[in-house]
Amino acid sequence: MRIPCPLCGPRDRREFYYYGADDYLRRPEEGAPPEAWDAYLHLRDNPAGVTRDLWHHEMGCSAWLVVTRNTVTHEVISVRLASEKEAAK
Amino acid sequence: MAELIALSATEGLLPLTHGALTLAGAAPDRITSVQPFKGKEAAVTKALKAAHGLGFPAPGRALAKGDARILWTGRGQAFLLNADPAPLAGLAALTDQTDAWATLRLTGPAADQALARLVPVDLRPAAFGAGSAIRTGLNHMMAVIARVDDGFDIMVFRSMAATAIHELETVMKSLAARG
Amino acid sequence: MRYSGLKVITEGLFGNKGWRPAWRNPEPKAEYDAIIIGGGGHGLSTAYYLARNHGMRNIAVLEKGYLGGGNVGRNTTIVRANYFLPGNSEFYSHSLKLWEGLEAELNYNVMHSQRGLINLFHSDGQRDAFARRGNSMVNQGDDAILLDRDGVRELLPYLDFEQTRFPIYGGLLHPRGGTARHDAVAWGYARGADRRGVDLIQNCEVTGIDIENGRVTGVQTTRGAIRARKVGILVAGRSGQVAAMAGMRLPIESHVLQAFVTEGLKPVIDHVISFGMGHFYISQSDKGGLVFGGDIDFYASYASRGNLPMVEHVMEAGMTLMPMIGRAKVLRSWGGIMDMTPDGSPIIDKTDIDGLFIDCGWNYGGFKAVPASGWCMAHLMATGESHAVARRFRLNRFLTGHLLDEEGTGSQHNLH
Amino acid sequence: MRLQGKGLIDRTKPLAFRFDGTQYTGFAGDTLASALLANGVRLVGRSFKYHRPRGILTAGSEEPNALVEVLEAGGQQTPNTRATVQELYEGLAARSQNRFPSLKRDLLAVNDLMSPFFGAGFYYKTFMWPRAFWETIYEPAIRRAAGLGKLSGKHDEALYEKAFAFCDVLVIGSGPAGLMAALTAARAGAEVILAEEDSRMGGRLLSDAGEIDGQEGLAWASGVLAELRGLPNVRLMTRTTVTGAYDGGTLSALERVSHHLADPAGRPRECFWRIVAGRAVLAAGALERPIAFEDNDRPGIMLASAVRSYVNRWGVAPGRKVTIFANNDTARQTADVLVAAGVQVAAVIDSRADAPTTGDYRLYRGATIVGTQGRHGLEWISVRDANGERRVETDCLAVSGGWNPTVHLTCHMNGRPVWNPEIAAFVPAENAVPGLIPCGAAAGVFSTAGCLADGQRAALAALDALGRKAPTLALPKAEDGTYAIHPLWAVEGARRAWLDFANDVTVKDVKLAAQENFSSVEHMKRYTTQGMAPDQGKNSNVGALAVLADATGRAIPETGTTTFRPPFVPTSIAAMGAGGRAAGFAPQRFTTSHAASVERGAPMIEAGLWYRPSYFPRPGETNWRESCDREVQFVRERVGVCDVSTLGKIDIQGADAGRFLDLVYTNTFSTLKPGRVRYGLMLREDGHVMDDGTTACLGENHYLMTTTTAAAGLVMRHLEFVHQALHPDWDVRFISVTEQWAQFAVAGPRSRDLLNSILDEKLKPEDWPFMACGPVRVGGVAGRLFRISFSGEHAYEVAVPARYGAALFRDLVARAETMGGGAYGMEALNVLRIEKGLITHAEIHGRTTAFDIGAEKMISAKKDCIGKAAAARPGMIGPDRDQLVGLRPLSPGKAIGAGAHLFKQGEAAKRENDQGYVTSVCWSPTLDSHLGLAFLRNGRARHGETIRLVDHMRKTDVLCEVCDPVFLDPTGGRARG
Repeated sequence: MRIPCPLCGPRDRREFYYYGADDYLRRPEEGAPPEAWDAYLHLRDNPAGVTRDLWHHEMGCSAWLVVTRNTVTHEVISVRLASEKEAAK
Repeated sequence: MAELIALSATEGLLPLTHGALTLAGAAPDRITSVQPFKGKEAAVTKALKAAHGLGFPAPGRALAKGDARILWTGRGQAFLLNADPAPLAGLAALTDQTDAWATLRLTGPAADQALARLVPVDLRPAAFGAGSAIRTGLNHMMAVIARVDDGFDIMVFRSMAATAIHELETVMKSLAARG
Repeated sequence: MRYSGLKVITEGLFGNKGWRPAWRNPEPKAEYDAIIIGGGGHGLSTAYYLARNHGMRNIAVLEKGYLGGGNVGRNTTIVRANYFLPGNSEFYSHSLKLWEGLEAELNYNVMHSQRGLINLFHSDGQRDAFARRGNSMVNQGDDAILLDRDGVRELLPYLDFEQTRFPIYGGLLHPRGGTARHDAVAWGYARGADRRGVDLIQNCEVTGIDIENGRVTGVQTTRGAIRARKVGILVAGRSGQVAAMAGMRLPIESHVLQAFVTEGLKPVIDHVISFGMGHFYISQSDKGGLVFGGDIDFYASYASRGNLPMVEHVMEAGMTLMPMIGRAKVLRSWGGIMDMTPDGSPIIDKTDIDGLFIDCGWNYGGFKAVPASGWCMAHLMATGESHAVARRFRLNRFLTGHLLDEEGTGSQHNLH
Repeated sequence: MRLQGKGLIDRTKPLAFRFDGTQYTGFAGDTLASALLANGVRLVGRSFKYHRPRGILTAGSEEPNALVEVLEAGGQQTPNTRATVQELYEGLAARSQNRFPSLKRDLLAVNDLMSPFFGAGFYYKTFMWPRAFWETIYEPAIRRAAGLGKLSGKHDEALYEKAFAFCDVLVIGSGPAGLMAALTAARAGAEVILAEEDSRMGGRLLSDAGEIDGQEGLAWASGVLAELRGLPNVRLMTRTTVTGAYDGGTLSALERVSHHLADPAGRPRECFWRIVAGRAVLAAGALERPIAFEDNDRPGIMLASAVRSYVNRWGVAPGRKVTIFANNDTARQTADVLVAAGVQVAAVIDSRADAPTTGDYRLYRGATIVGTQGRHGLEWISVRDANGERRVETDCLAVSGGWNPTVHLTCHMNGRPVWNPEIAAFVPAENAVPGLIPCGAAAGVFSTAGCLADGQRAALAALDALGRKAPTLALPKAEDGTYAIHPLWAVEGARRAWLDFANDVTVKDVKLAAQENFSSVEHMKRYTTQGMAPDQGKNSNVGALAVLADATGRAIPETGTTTFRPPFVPTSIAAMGAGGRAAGFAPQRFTTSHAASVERGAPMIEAGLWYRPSYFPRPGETNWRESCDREVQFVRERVGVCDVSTLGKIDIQGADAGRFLDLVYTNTFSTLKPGRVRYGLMLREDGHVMDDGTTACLGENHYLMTTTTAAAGLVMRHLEFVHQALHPDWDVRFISVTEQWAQFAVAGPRSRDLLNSILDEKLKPEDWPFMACGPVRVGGVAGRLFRISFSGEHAYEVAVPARYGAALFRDLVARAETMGGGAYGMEALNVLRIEKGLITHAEIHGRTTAFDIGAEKMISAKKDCIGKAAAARPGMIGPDRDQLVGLRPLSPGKAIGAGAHLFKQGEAAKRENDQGYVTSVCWSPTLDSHLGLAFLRNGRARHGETIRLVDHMRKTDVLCEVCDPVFLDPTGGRARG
């Protein structure tokens, strides 16, 4: 599996650390109800198909990436830096 | 009062030659990590230009002027080699990294073939030509790899120098045996 | 038809013409008392125990493919009861006891082989952690022996004891741990359930769950609608998709776990062994293949196949631990889809919908749980109450913080 | 026997080799199989289950029968080596396997007589009684009988290698299609890798006669190869089998670098390649398949294509009187090859009633073989046709049941091949693996002309996809015959007809599976074990599927598809795990003081990839405890030195650095003044403790965070996440400086004196209160000093750039020794911190909350922090939690073990009564007692209670008093003073 890092170009999967679904980007505000935290930390859509998840180019440029990919085919559709705002659809 | 003697990261381990490949130490006099502060990217480039004739390198690139070099080493980060970082003060987070890295220079005609046994990135001349510098893995350890005239500079964490040298020597020997 | 050595001989003498189907191929009925979605190990054992322990007869198991086609047929076949935390201890202990009587219970040889499982440790800290676990096992009534380096060497002389990266300090021996023939477990429960009247319906995919006024009324399938007042979801690897049919979002992320088997070799590894400094565990099947595996590939996946970095990691671990296996050649690799939960422990619980139950989240420890999972899920579906040994496997424990995190790696799904 | 004037062997280079102890001679260019056949050896192995005598079936890596152990000097051996792949070298020694005592007289051949009872799945139905016999009698017997070759049991000391390669086009296979594809891509300027499993390029051209462009096919291939060899953009790899197709255009390949050499002379044995290709062309050809008939497994029964290979490529006649049995047109081709080579063709048996008549040999049309004889090798066969049954004497039977395209790689990403009734075979599904383009015989194109054209088509498609212009090459002219086949899978009425030779699965087994309703193809395979043997089902999958289809009254496509998973050929663990041997599994990290510690005799122990000294023995000390006690004592009484460089150190700068630290730590750091250090607790977002450590404020907006050794990488990743993913707009930058600084703890009442002896300027006590930090100079070198303590003593940590680490450590230790102190190791460090109730990852084991360690007040109420919300969940706090306590045995001399569990006094040691567990223990020379840290249910409320500690593992049962975890100096006066 290869992931096209926006900074480094396509790199082997072994350079990356996987975290989980991009739900982790939407951290609840302080004081949010427990259910919001449960959803943030635990509950997942977990699609069999296109998903967005977070990868860290740990053995590379250290960028956190938002990867849009297919969990059934492993096709990588697009990648952006987590630090950059999502491009307008 | 103490008197401290300096030891290099590769003390007693280098140089090595097997077949047409040579591995030698190539430690720069000084390594400073340069991480421009928010909104200061242009100012950093300008200051680097003015002070050392360099700029802030694009991802995957290195710049050189005389002995001074600057290698891109990651997101928003570059290593300034053999140059005084003082002109960048206030513009970038500056961190001394001189002692944090062991710098190995692998030279010889099949140097890219040797690294192909340890590095998961295409390092052949067409893909990784002059002025290239990347951060990737050297087998299980993180490394900064830069193209130099007749080979590669490979920077690994100082504590892992022995492992890096052992692994490089293994592939050098194997390539030499293959002929 | 009862299986026995004598039967094998008499059938052999008469051309093996008399063997009858291991199970029927029934057409789905319009209504059942209970429907089990998923014809894997857990689904089949649940159906079996619903019939056996709770006298239910009008039950259907709906399987979208073939029986035992999921993880029960794609694993490294390890059976053990070596947990630390209360909640897990009693459950897996119960499961192991069921394993120990399974052949007699099912009249099917599942080749449960208690050859002993050894978890190696490589530092003082790991030794203490394994001692803690071993004490839990003994407190639970199971068996555990802490071996020092020489004790390990005596049992496993072929390990590389000179290796300096992660030297072997010792191991925790679980004598009653071992392996079983994975397919046979599914087939044994299938045959047993069928003999007790359960309809095993293959090639029948559930496409919807019917809910009226907060209670389940049946399911939609590719073979038509089927009514039932009780529906159990036991579809590891697809739990999220089926739960979504009932409007639920689960604390599960699906990951691929690869495993490997080598060509057949004469007996060389007599135990189940696990490395403590990188995921690697190995045993030798009765056919002679070395069966081994490692960690999940770490990215969410439904592909049932993995990639090279984990393959290489597993092989490297093998080479550092027991370099005598270097010349063994890997014949086949495969990948299973694991329900990974935020604490690495499973869920056997009611849902907010009356009559709808769920058994999921087995991470990659589901195989050994097959008997107890079925036992407890059947208990829950029949009585509406959690079984005593599964009472901590609650769906809401992440919300409340009553976690069962053996590894202590936290809420990140893929770290267990 | 050898055929004169034939074969691509070098008759000037004879090679001596041994098989089962007998010496033979072959030639350079031989495989072990061809050399054995040349020496008239037909019996090569024994089958898996019935121990039937077996010979050589194929001439390739798909061989199911001729598996041998290749022996090496020193007792190493490689089991299950395909004699058909193993190249001959001088002195090669091989041994047959799965037989006892000898290949000819194998006692377990008795299994063959028991075969009626050993049908598919018989073991599921028996061996159940008595229960205790399974592990003691039945299973050991089954295990001994099963398995094939033997591992030596010795460490595999050979060199293995892994490598990466990158190219535009990877061509897999070098037959006509592969060569044409490679040539087309190469001439277009693409970077090409041509990988060939065989030791020579050419594919079937090495074995089958035929002209291409007016010359012998092989000559044409040589011309193409010469051109390719001369191109800088082409890499030719022989002995390289592409084993797997993975995501993103990555393919794996196994190169047998030195299997063919008597002395590898420093070369690796194998190299495992990871090839990243823009496009891959699958030109791996097709595999001939057998036909199932009565006793079709005797030595001497071979695939027809293999017979042609042995004749043409190796100049070996596999028999004196050869018969041919086929259901397709290749029967004639095989007969012609044999006749041309001067080998007698006893008969051609063509199952097709309309088989064309040709050649000067007896042809049976519409005929089948209904029996064979010959104990250790074929002697005669029974042929049945419309005229009845007759016996034909023959010592070699060439069988062709048609061809299966080599679709394997196209299945590696769950692609299912498609049934093509025209050739009665599965062909690759369209785009089954993205970027992998099947062509030639692998795509079901079976003529040479067709393969050439298809190879070019595939290359053009690859080039087009890569956006490259391609020149049009004139296609070479070649034979463009048709391939007519009438499927015949199994001859009816056979008592025992093998489908899967390697696993001894017969037609009857498949039918029995169907009879017992194991009628899905997956059930059949699993029930019969068909396809799970060393040939990975290459010879049997399609046949077994066809028999199952027949038995269940379904068509083949309806019954299912055959599928394959990586690797394409069995691949050694050593190759895929190359580099992992010995210390290669993970990098070794050495501190700057390593050599000095080793010189002092300190055992070095692994700690988060680092090596740290356990203790520093002195002459006269007989065990570690004596050394440890002494080291603890001198730290408590005088001064000790310890290398703490392995702790993670992160340099943090920027205008938002303080705010950032406030978010990642439970407590507040934005108020920390320059020159001050603060202890911080870090939670995971799930509310459990992630790590702890101190952070120093070095200047305005400039901090230095320390982490534990184990969590350094984890914390760095976490900081990057919090910054990049949650607050990318915050102006904060960080970088690890762990490696930049060598850092030493100097601890003990005389630590200041020791430092004053080496620092360029003496420390003024008023400038250096507890938790102060600042720059210092040591011998002119700029360093840093932190007044922090992990021992509870007055202590410092001094840091210098790593190049000076070795010198500073030696100097500090030498000076400490003159003061009655010295270096202390991990054991003493551990005692010192336990005495003070300080936690490490033994306590922060991932299930620990701030509440559990009594640090809930460190979670600031005034601000948010990572993990704050989750830490407030009801299950994470309260009296049901296990809380950190200290334990002292009622008899101080009673040893306690970490990992013991706690029970109320008088209660039985069982789970229901479990009250907690011990995490850390030590002997405290300071307090003259064993001490323990433990987590005890509601423990903070139970100080003073007597608790029972039971350690079944170490057989101890001790009563302890529960106390505060801080055993020594609870007010902290020593560290502050």
